[in-house]
Amino acid sequence: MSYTLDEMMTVAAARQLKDGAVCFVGIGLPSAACVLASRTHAPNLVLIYESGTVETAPEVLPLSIGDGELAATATSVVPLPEIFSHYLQGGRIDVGFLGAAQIDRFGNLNSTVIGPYDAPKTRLPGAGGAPEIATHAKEILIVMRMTKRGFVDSLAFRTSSGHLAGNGERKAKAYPGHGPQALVTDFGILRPDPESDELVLTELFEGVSAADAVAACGWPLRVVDSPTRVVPPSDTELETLRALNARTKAAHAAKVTLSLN
Amino acid sequence: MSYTLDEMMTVAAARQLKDGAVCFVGIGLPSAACVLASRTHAPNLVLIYESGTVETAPEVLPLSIGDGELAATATSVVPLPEIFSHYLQGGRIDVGFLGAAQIDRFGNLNSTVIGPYDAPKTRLPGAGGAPEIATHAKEILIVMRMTKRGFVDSLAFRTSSGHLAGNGERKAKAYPGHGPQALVTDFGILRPDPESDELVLTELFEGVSAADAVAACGWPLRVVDSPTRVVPPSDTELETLRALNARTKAAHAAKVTLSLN
Amino acid sequence: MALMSLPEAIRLHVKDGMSVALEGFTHLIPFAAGHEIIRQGIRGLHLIRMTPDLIYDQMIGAGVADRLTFSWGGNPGVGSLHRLRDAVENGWPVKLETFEHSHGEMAAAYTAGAARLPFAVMKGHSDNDLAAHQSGRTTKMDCPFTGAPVTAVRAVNPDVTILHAQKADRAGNVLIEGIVGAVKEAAFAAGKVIATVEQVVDDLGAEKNAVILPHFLVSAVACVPGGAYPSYAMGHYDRDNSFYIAWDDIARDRDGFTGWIADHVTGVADHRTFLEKLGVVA
Amino acid sequence: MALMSLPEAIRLHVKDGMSVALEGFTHLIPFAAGHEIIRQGIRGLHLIRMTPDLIYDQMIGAGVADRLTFSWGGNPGVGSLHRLRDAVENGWPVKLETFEHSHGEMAAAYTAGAARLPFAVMKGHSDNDLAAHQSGRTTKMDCPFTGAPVTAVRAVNPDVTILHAQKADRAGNVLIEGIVGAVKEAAFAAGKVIATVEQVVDDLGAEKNAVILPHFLVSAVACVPGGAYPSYAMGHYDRDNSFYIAWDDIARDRDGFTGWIADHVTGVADHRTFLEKLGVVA
Repeated sequence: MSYTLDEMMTVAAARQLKDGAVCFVGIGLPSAACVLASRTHAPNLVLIYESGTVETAPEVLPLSIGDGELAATATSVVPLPEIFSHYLQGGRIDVGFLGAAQIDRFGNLNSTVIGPYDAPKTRLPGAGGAPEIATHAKEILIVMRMTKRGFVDSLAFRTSSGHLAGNGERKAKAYPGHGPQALVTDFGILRPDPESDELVLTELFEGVSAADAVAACGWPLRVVDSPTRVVPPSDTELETLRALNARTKAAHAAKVTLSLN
Repeated sequence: MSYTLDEMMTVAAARQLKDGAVCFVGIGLPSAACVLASRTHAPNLVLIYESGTVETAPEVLPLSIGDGELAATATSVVPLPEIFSHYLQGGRIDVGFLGAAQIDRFGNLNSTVIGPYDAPKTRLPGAGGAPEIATHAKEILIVMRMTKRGFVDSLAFRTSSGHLAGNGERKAKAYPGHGPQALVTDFGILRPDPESDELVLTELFEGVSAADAVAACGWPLRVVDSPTRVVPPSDTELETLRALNARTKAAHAAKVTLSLN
Repeated sequence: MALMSLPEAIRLHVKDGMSVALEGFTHLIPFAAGHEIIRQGIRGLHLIRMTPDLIYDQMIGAGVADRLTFSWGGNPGVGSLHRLRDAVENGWPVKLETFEHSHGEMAAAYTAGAARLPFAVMKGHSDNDLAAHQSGRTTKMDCPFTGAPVTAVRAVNPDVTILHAQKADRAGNVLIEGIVGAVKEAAFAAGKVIATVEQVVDDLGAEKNAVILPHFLVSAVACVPGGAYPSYAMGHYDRDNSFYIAWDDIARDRDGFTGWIADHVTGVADHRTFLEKLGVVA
Repeated sequence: MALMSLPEAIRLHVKDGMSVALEGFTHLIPFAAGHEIIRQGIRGLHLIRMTPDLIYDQMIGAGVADRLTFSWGGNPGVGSLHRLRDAVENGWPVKLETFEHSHGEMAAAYTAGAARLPFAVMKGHSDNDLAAHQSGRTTKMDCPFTGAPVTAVRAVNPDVTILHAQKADRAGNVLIEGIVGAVKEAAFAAGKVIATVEQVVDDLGAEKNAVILPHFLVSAVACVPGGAYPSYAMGHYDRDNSFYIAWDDIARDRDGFTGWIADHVTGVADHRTFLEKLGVVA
């Protein structure tokens, strides 16, 4: 079956998730990847959203981080401060998903502002839970489309910590989590170099060359000697994902009516 | 109707409670006083136990601070840390009840140890929630039988803070709560002197003289010029209290059996 | 606690210049109360909310606030909050001073506020650029026992916290079911608490461990069915995701926004009329 | 999580010298697990519990512990814990070192432990004599923003927390109904969690906001009906207040106590036999 780059990215992200892992999930592509994984190779994946829904199993993807679907299908719903203190800071999260407006080669992220903080060119939504996720989840999975504006030499603002300045700085500072372990882009997958912590291209999607990726990236992208090819989405993966997206589209377009007294 | 000194103490303690007050209650006489008050002059009294039962209305008195009766009749049950942080330290408690093995003239209490801490003559149960109750409840009501061993010149160990060394020390230290406002004994009621904070005898039970009280107290007890007489328990108060105690006695003697699978 | 109308509750407890938290994390956002604040022309508020969401986009665009404490200011799954951005980037209609946190910091700040502590503590690993803009609100310190680095976050104590819930009983106990966010902490942290509810009932019929705000915490309860729309009230109505998507266009330019507020908020008497105007009442 | 027998769970996770918290505030005290620890002859434990209650009186008298962290050590509504006192006052059968707190401090210490913080903060007004005996566990400090005095309390992180609950599902999610005490915090603070439960079910059938410990927090679940007796499990059986009253005589002297333990704990195979011996099984 043919597929879009978005689908390839989602499938590639889903495959990073080991069965049984406890995931801290965000909305959008991370939700799609997690639900896809839990319906294919990782049926025991545990999904937790910052809204407090623990072990949720949505039938349709949430538009917001606190859609009713997430609560309705959760094993339990806990207060938000408990999610951040007991679950995230408490070290119970295996994998945290992050995205941002900007990323640097060490996986540090900006989702706060472009331009000076006090007179911003573009005011972005801000940190949300990203700083805590980036610090405490045992590993971080990042999904971002690669552009020169997004993949930058130097962040306009650092919202959350990846491998900091690299070369083991994060480890030296005894961060509880190990930081970004995979960055899924629309060209392929980047992983941290074991020595320098720099994110380097290790896997390429079908039909894309390493040179394409290097040309798209805003920093001088390093590529491993022989990048492997990512296996294209299987029919099962695509069918599962498309059915999920179709259910989601229908649900988000549904007319809401209130029966009031 | 004739009555016992225990009944008089309980009734006198109950009468200290204003309708609508939020009370932090302990087991024993404080529970009896609170339930009696809520069934006589203070139907809107709110009873909170440190076990987490909020707005409970027991039919029988609890033997322990976490009897099933307290949960079954509560509006809600919250985790214990929340009771201590949000309710007590959060300043939501109007009246806290305390008792102890020893008290001094400023309402400081000892429920920890007699003799040296590291080689105790008598190891008492310890602090429990008393330090936090004593600090944070807007006012403190203490109920203790007066004896020379219990009402002492100098505490063997200070477990919880009353008016400290008196003369406004507590106020100067900006304690959130105002400290002991009444001490109900088996002779009558002591209240803090507005200047010195010393607990002085202001009200006497029927059939007791101020000289009796002075003789029983381990510190040189001060008595106001004309102590008032406490009105003896009314028939309604006695009947309500006795019915409560009878229900309680029957309940605590009830045989527990387990239906196991 | 007193049962009263929403306009009364706002008039009695929300004054110009106050710090006000309308909380509810995606779920149970008190839209009706926010609209009533706009309708009453209250000014100079310091708004506090983890996720400003559409309700603060509307209130900020309507000019009720000049300060905002927050941790994530977007339209979830859709994009920007255009009115929030316009106020920050261009000072329209009022220059908005922002006090920005992460979610973890906000949760900790409310929790400290609820416990009447002056500050909360978080683990100290966060080498980001936010701290430089949080003077007096976060600081690094060391554990007095282990020397481990921690971050102190100043408590947040709103003058008034406003929330929406499913039910209140006649004594004023308020029952919240489903996603509760940081509402409980924001309520305990506040000087006053206003709750709008879907229904007032004789008996909450709640489990013992349900999330209930006790009546002695609550200053006013107003019965406002549909009061969370276009957010939602679990068990009553769903989140209107289509409205959240449509908001992106409505709020994109100043005139369109101003017209919408005039038509749907200041131009209507109450939330019921607002809902009927949108055609969402069954 | 693994479903296993109680003897297996204790053998696997509780070792000589560990710090172990058997929590449950009056309600859901894990007596069966405590007895199994006595039966297995484990020694040198550092026991942690807000209210030692009869279970620690039994364990301390049986010689399993040489350290105790606690905040109130009595037989509620009855009097002293004679075995605890004998261990503290006379070192029988083992000298017991105590680490003493108030309830508020213990709750804060567990909460910090659950959040993996090195310490917790409380408001700083408590001029008592306890602090002098808490070296390295409490200390005064000032708020870095306001200068207000606060008390820092070192976190408590047991090696193992053991609790009793009404239900677990087959995945190992554990449901606690009614008085929950500091069990949740003690569980999140622990290295390992063992839960005994009244029943293992396919579906917990719980409300969304119920108190549920997630399966990935729980190392072992053992099905032990009646496992909290003479404490209680709301919805299953009541607290046996008459046993608590009777304990005062049983524990008063060493010989009587030793005989009771031989007859009722070490001399029986399991908790079911213990309950049958006491004649409390319907």
